[in-house]
Amino acid sequence: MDSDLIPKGVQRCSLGKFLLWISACGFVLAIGVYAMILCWLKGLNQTNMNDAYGFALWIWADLAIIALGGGAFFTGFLRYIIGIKELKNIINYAVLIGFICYSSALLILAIDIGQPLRGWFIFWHANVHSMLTEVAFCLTVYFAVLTIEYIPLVLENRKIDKIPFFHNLSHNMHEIMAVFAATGAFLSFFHQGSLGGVAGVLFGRPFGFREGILIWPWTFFLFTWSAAAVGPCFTILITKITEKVTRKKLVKDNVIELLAKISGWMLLTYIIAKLIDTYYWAFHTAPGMGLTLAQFYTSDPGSVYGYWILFLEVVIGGIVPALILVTKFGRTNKIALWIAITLACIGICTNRWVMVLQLLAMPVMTFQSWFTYFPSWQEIATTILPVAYGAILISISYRYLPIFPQERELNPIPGEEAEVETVEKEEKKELATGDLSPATETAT
Amino acid sequence: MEKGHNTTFKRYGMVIDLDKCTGCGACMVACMQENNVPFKKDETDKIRSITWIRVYKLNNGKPYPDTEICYLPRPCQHCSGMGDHGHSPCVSVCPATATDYGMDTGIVSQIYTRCFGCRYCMVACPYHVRHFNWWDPVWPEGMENYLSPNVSVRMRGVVEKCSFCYHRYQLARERAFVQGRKDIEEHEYQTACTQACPAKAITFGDLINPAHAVYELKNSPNAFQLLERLQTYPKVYYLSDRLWVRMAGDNYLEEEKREMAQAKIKR
Amino acid sequence: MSASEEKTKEVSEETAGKGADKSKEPSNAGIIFIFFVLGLGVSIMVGWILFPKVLYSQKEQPFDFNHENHMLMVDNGCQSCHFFREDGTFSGAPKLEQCIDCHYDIHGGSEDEIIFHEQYVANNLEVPWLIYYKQPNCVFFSHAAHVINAEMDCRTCHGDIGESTSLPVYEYNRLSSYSRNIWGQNIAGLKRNTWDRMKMSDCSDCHQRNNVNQNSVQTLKGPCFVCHK
Amino acid sequence: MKLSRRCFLSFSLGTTVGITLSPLPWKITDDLSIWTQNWPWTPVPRDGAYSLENSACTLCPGGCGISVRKVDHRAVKIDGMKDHPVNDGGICILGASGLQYLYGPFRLPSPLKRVGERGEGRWKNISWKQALTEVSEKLSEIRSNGEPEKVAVISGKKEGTIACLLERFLTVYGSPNFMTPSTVEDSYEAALHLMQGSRASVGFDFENADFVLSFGSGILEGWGSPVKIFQAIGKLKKDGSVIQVEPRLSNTAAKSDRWVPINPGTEAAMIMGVAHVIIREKLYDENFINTSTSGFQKYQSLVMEDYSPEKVSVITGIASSQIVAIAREFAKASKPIAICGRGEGRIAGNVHETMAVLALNALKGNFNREGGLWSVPKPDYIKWAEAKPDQTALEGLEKGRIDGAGSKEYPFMTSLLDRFPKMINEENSYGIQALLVSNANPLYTMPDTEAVKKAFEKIPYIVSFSSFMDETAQFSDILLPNPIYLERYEDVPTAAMYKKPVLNLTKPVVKPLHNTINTGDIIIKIAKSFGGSIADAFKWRDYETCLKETLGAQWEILKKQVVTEDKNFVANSPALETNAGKFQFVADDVNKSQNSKAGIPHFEDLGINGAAGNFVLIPYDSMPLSTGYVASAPFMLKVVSDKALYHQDTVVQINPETALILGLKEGSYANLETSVGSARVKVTLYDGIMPNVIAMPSGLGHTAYDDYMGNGKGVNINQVLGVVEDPVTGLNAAWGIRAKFSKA
Amino acid sequence: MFPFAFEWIWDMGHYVFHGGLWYALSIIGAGMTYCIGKAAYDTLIQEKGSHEDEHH
Repeated sequence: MDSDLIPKGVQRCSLGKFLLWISACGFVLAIGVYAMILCWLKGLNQTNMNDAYGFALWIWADLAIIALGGGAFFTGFLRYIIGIKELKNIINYAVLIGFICYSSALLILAIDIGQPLRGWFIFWHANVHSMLTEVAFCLTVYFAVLTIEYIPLVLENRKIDKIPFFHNLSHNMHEIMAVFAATGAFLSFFHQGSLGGVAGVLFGRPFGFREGILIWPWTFFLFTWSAAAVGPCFTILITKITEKVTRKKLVKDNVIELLAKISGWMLLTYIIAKLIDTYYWAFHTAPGMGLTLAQFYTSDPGSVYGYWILFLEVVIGGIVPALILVTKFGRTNKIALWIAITLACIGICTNRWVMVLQLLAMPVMTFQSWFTYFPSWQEIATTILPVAYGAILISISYRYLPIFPQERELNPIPGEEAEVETVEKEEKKELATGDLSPATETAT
Repeated sequence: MEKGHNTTFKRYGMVIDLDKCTGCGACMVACMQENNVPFKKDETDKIRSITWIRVYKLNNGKPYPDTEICYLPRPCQHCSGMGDHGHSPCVSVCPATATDYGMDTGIVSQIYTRCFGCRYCMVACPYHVRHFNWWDPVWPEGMENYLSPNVSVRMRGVVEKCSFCYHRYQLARERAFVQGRKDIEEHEYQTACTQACPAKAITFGDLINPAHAVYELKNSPNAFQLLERLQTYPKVYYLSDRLWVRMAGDNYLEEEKREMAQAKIKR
Repeated sequence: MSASEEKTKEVSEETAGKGADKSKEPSNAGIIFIFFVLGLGVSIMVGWILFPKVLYSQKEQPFDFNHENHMLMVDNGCQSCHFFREDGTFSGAPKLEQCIDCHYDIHGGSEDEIIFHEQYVANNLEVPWLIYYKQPNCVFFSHAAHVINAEMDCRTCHGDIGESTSLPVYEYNRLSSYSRNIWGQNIAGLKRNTWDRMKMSDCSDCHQRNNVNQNSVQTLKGPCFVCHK
Repeated sequence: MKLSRRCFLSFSLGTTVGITLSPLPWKITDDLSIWTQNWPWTPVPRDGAYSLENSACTLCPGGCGISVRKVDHRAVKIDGMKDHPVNDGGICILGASGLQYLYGPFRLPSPLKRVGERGEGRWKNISWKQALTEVSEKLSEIRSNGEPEKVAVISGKKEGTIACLLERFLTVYGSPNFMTPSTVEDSYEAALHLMQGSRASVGFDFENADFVLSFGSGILEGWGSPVKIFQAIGKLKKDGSVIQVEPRLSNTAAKSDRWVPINPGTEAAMIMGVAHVIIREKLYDENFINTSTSGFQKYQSLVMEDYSPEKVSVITGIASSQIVAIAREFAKASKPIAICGRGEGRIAGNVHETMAVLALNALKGNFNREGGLWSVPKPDYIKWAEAKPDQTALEGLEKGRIDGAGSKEYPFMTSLLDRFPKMINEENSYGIQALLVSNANPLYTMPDTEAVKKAFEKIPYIVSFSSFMDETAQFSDILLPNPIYLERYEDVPTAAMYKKPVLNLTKPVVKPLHNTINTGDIIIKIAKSFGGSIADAFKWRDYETCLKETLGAQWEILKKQVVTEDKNFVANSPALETNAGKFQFVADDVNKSQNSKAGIPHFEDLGINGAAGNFVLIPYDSMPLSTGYVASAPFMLKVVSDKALYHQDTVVQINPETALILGLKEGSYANLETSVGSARVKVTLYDGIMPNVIAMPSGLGHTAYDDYMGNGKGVNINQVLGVVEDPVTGLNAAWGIRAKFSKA
Repeated sequence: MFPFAFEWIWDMGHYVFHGGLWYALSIIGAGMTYCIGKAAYDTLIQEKGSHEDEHH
């Protein structure tokens, strides 16, 4: 029925099956939207946040999905600025994932504020000293960039592409995409960092506070670095999941392995920096405030945060995946790769969790004890909302847009040789123009 | 800091004598009445209960019968931030400039109509002086009649905190203007909690004006501030002749605690 | 979209691609441009003319009042009726009690005075005047600081209401419920007189010009608490 | 078709550009945010002219002056009155919450008549005329049946014109049953009577004392006039010292220089032990003992025989060395004061303990002098012409009081309200037909709530003068609401435990909000409706006239300055009034039938209710929880710790050791069972309490008022506390109760 | 965000921060204007599908 919209030369499931899947996701989405509307109409009393937990689940989700969505900017950076051509086969998907992550993050922020109708004050009445201002500005502008990067993909839909204006627009945007991508990378470096700065500048909160240079605490750089490191892992993870779901190979192994290799080295360097940071913080910064590492990671009443979470974050979610990814075996072995990228994502989520929730759980005044908090269903529903939304957007995009350039080649449809032929022809043309060279094993 | 003393520049602050404070809560109620603080049917969930000044119960951590307790009232500390530049933990983080620090009074303001409820300031404040209006403020029928016009009622979704009863400063100044004066006297501007305290444990005034009572009091060897090691430079000082109470004011490493105890013995 | 429509569209696109209808293009562009201008015109009319009419609502004062007339009869100018109390606060619009001081009986016999007597004096009701320059609840405005300490003229903020013979229409914003005198007479935010608008920027501009307590750490201007409560 | 679509698109684009260039989107965005700044459902307080009006607070017997800040006709704040002799500008948490009582929705708007079953809460608005007629008719019916003694009054106030009007009405009506809730002041009064022969209240000059030895008194928990005491203790902390002897680390204990934990209920033994050391070491004021006292020998021999530090140590659990040290410190001080009376003094206590404390003070001769203990004469400004009861009334009065006060058993007592429920429930008394309740809420405040309720069920007609829908009002038949203190005139002659007589006048600072009539006016009106001797005793036109005439020249002064105080007041020498003309260590006006030691201060284990249970439950008082006639205001409940009330649960304090044995953790639920009642409570672990003792907050568990005022919040401690009668005074001497306590 | 907002100060913080912001915004704005403008131009004026073949 919708075959006219589906890209040529690829196979998609039946529309009925597709709609069933979409409505399943839609149901989850609807619950989230209902919870979101409740929060807007009745206020934040719908959550279980409190005066001690001014930030909670949402802000963690926000930080986490932005970190995971970091794949878009870093892959874009590698593809357009550094010029690693193989990555063109995954950049579309990275952009789509980034778009989903960032739009979700903005939505969550819009729910999270107590006065959504005054939300624009953050732009209009900006306080440049606030990390949150920087976050808001860069986030919004970078989201605009991601939208710009995503638009040509949409325009490449078989139907839309036939409209000359859109066809031309898409073409023009492709032409100067490097400029947008560069701007995006610039913005992204800053807002990933400023998200780290959010916790790092809190000199009243020893758990989050970090020394640094000028106005930037170390967490500023660590956040950027970690997002760049783990973002591609998340892109790979989602690609792998998509492959599992569609039961097709969508991206060639060499592309994945290349990205995994870069990610691995990034992760390794990050984790070394993180260890140094932790050491300096634990043995220099904190003692100056009269605190020890043991007080941060304690089994005191009310605290669920023992050393285990540090171990989870740094060793299991950092060192282990880094070591797997830097070895060729780790990258090429399917199971090892799966483990590594999953652990890396868990590691970064743990890091963001710690910087938001453990930070707030820890009492600073000596006569207070650890604060506890458990999110309400409205918070959980609105946090799952982006997952459902992401699944829907990915599904629609995958079905109707040429997201994976290598899909046709990797999944030839028997009996449709003509189609394959054109694919080959196009690829030849690309080779000839030197514009978009296909990925080959030798390129690495 | 001292050079700043003249008729226009002030550093309003408080000295609270913890040995006098009985933990009766009159300051809290006087504050709530003065500042139109709302209340709900159930206020026992203390981390969702708005009180601009809160009285904490401290104990020395020793078992029966060596237990000691002490009450510590905690208004907004009106931090001046590192180097007295006014960049208190909360002021610098507010993305919409809804909280501000006036160099003329040293008071940290909170503007409810500007605040859009991101709560970053609450996260930044280690003293938990900031409260969020999780609910619409609702008064039982008839009770809205006692609301004071001097302080605006806060709407749902914004952060509020102690203002050192700034409106009293404004009203005192108006009176002074009408009487042809440019400046106000110490007794003309006192916070509601100071005025109410039945034990007279709270002293309020200009910390850099030698004529004000707080000037001397804050220099007492028994004076301390909350979390001063974080370099927040709070303007609320506490007095106690008990070492454990003074030590409860900040985080200390074990060896630092030992040193302090030894220093006390020597003294 | 029906299948047949799509087919025709595809066909037309194909033909367009071949450049068969090239000659049509300029005229098409012209019509399209006209539609653009049309849309632009309509929306600008709506935004600049219709919208302010809808946004502002008008309210009648309880009855008319002649400031000029009253000014002639009092000795102390504006302060005869709008005075400072001993505690420094400003009395604002006079209370019934004050008015009766002179109007214990009907003097002039004007229609408005009769309304005043019959509806308010007789029933001991306060006159519910609509205050043009009433600042919203979040603002602390000190008349003492401006009129006494800074020796400002009433006109600076209130214009020549003191010389008026009748009360202007009270307009208020339906959404924000602010008086139009606060919000600004001109929809574009243009300002001819100092009293045309009393928004925050107007206060802060004057404070900046006169260097009033420019001691905020955040803005290097007036600290927020100077005007906000 | 294609063209029209393009045109439409172009038109839309033009519109978008045009709208963007017009003020519309920008102003709507801005105005919407301004709308959020002025939400119509967020109240905006009206401005107006500010004024301050001084008056007196009547929410507790403290006798403080207040300054009410007003904006036009609205009251917006209550502060302490500057330069008032009692509170000097300070205010307590209850006084500061005053406006919530004024403007609260739990006020009674007009006279109400019960429609449904008692306590069901269905009411009918009636006119004042009808209300007064109904009450008058009911009362005259009882009187015409020849049973005037079957009408009783419970008045929260003992003194002042309202109390006197009520008592006067009863007298001419023919009932002796004017009852007032008893407090530790009654015990002191009894002890002063026994040992000094005076009819006086006790006052303490904490301000000038240099040492306070307190046996469980919650001097910082609402004892006496709180603001006065807070200020005095603050000063005393600098220049003297305070020692607190009690089983729990209360606020008073925390603020004192030393907390001495003691086995609950054995304070009297400790007092005697301290006396023992002082006498043994001859540290007492010999001159005073020799010249101004009698019976010292007998007292001395009892003390020396029974109360050596070693013996006392066994009883109290306090090390004998500590007893000796405390005694020496007390004796060494130049102006030491010893006090007793647990908590805020809600429960009168054992008179022998009070006597022991007076005797201990006598050892240092610290009476009626600066920094000492004063006997303050009862106010004497009410000098009305004597009421002349008629024959019916005289017959009624002869029947004697139902509570036994003034009888052979309790000869010098004037009111024993705590015995009242028992007397009615036991059914060997003559019973009560009608009960008038003014300024009191016995159904909440009296121990053993169940028994009180049972007694009230037996009273066919209950009238409440309360301003609020409290527990007693809820259980009444007709409600005649009094305006609250901010709306009415009334004399306030008390300042609890203050050393000098003061007289305050509370006056209307706002116009009455509801259709209320001053109780004084109601009594005068009802009395007039009777005619005859009853009407003759109430010749005043109305209450205000009565008050004006009563106060005479003071009226104008009080109206202007709220308070008058005899600055030069000096109390009589303690010995003046007794037969011997001296302070008597051994009292003679005591019914000695039961006990040979009855007249001598001593420690006596009266036992506490309940045989069962290994634990001792003690109540504890705190400033934010009002235990008296008015419930805690919403503001006060907001201040209450979550370690006392958590959501709907009362939280009791237990020692971590006790918790360990019972397998309880912080926040676990437990069942508490006494001989009187049971309750499900939460526990909190507190190191400041003796093992095996459970401390429960009082002032919670209201079942009336509204949700904001604590309806249904926690357990009323009176549901689990019982009454123990003091053998000499008949007052309630219970200080706790045995309890079974287990994990729920 | 704009120099006429109350909070605006002409200081280093604003130069750096808003400099970066407006720089990014103008690149995006200019880029998009170029793309849309060129696409419109290409569609309306130039021959259609002239670069149909260049594109993949």
